[in-house]
Amino acid sequence: MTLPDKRGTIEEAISAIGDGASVMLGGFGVPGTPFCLIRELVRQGPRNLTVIKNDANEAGMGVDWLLENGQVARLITSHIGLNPTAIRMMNEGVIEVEFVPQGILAERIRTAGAGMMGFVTDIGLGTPIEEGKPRIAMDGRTGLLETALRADFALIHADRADAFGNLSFSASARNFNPLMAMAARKTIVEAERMVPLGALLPEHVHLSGTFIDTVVELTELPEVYGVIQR
Amino acid sequence: MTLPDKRGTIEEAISAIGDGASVMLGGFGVPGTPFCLIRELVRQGPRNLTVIKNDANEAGMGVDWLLENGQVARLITSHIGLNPTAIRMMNEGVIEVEFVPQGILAERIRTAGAGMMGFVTDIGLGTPIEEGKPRIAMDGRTGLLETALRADFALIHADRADAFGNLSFSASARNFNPLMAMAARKTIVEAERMVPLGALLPEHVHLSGTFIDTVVELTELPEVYGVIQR
Amino acid sequence: MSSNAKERMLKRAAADIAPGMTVNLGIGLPTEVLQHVEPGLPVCLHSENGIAGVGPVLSPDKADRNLIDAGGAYVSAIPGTAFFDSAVSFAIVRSGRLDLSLLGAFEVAANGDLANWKIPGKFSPGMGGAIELAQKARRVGVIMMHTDRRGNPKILDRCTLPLTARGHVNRIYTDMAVFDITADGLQLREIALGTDLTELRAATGAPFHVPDQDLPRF
Amino acid sequence: MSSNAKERMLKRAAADIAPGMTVNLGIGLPTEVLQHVEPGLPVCLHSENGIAGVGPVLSPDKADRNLIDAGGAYVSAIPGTAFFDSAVSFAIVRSGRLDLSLLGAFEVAANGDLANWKIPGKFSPGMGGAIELAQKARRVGVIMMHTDRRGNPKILDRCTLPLTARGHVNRIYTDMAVFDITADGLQLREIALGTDLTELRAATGAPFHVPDQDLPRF
Repeated sequence: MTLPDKRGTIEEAISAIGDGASVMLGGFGVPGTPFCLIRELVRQGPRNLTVIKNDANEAGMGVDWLLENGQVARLITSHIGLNPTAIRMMNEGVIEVEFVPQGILAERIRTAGAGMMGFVTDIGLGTPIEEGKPRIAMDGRTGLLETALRADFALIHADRADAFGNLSFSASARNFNPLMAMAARKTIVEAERMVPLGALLPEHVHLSGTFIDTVVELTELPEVYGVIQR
Repeated sequence: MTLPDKRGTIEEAISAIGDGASVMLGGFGVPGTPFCLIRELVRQGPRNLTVIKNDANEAGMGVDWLLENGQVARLITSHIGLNPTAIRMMNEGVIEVEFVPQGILAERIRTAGAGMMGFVTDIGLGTPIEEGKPRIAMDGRTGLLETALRADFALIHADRADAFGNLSFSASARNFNPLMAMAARKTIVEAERMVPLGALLPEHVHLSGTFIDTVVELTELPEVYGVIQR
Repeated sequence: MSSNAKERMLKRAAADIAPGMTVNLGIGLPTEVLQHVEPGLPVCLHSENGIAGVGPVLSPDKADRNLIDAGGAYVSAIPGTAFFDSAVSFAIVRSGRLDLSLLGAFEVAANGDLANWKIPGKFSPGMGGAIELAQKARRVGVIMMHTDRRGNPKILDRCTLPLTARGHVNRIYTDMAVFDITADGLQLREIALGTDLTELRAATGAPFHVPDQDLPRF
Repeated sequence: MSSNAKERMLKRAAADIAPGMTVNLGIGLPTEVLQHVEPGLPVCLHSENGIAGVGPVLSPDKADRNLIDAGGAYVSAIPGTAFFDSAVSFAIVRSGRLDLSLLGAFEVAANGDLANWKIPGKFSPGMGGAIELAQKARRVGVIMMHTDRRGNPKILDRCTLPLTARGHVNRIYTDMAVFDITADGLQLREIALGTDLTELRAATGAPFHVPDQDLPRF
């Protein structure tokens, strides 16, 4: 028994993403954002994308490249305060923005990844967050019905990967990456380091390769991944 | 900044469990079953317990001790086929048994641990599993409403723990342990090895100590934890 | 049934495990299929107690006390094995990451219904992970003896026992034949060496289509 | 407001962080509370991007590019830090494992309502994790300047802005006073050095109870 090899090229992996696709992007701020995959998505240029990411990065990086290149129709996110372009495009109606509380965003994505349809929570009850969500009575309490959030593609940044797609993440770069990897029809990973099968101890694997479709090794790590000097 | 110390004695930790309590027990078969905590629960003897565990272990071990000692009123589980005592007591009406599909059991427990009220799934639709569960229409599909499963206590077996309660599990001994640790009002861990704070790398912690109330170090590992000779 | 016929059934089921698949082999006969999978085949075996990349079964003296599969067998890790909790394990199942689930059965119906977890009044140990495995794998194969111990058919027009999943079985492997379950009903695909159609019809509790061309033998 | 008054407010809030607590400090003023927590205090700081046991902030030259807190500051690990994904991080929040959440505010009402994420037409960057932090911590403290830049009260009878959470604030720390929100309404607990009751009433947009005994000063 040996495990399947899922290594592929970045060009071919990203070429599957067509106009109108929904694309999840890992990351919370810089850590865990798949900048090289996003850069290739900008190069290949599919348009009218629905982008799902915790935040919109900052000016001149990541999601901002897609926005500036006019590829984004819709953004599902929890916070875009650090990206003036996103704020402007939202205010001008150039992009549609759906704000989701951060933990609900995480859980809607995980719910899709766990093959479920939705969940019930009281988060946001009695606030504007409630708008448009069916109320559900359970055990004498009231909850809101939240729907699973799926995507056609997930672009994921990992610290280490093996050829089967077993992944490990560094520090706070984990964030939404494993959840999104579970929730997309096709999941593409960029890995800082490829390691041989078995080099990640079975107990230390953060996400099983069963969720992964293509693994791309990064041969360079552009400066955008580095510490931001403010 | 230093992290709180949650080490305690097994006697004191288990003494909080009174008659009528609901108790989650980690483990799938032998791996991950907190035999020493269960043994102490048998010694202290609270009755009328609701026990939540994937399975009922086998004759002469774990859940079976509680059954034989007449402490169990109700068992919520996915499979008890390897425990003739459990089958007999169920058939004789001595204990009440609620069977839950294994993945739904895991997810109901996780849902409680994640502070949510319930979830919607199509698992079991059109089968006897559906009985008693409200149907929910979502996006043109039909699902069943499953409720979060909480407990007063969770008894957890870990391979390693630090004093704050950060845990790591061995191989397939992980199973329900981290989920149950999240879903109980009080979570008590037995650990095969206590390690100093920081000995578990932050990336290798399987469950954060934020979910743990008491950590008990095992000074011996009785034979019941070993390989079963069939 | 000769052990020979059983071996050929297992081998036939193994032939449907293709490179690249993630596969769950249920307890009992499905587990035995493993012995007939080509050793170098790139395939990921899933065990619902939290393993992807299940390796060979070990003897008790070589076993790791913490590493069992869902059937309780002491298994091993291979290069690339990963462990996870039970919620992640069933996330793999429910989100459709299992390319194939092979299950045993008490009864299978011509409409794809499966009953394999409960015989009211006789056998009700709980369903374990069977419901999800039967409902959510991309393909579901049933592997079983064609008839029960008394010679009664296990392939029926409609199941009589409580269902595990409704309409999800794609293929049935028995010691007598291979059937596909199609929109059109039960379709005979292959027939075992030494079995003839008359015998097969007598042992099957539902009508089935027989192809015009020669039937492959296995 | 003197920087002295701000420091005393931060110090006062820090005094409510007790040994053994798990605490989330929101972006802005709440983060600054940290400087006033006794170094050896056994407490676990949570950051919603996936850290329990947040350590001190590092200068850019010593920073780990992969280790930031939810506010984007480069932080460090301490012995016992753990990292996890965003779903687990909010499981900690929603399941009530945060003993204390300290948040900033645009407006707080005498009934415990909080508004801190949106000013329609002016400021709507999204709520981030504020909703869960405000709704699900066991205790919620708001720390803010008593009035806005124009001198208008931020403590009101009813919030005018879209709510973050309804009725979940327990305590308010400002540069002028400490209030508790009780079933009985707003309760003055302490008053800042150099502030008098008349001044405080004029700067507060809701009536509040004043205890009979002497008010502690901070």
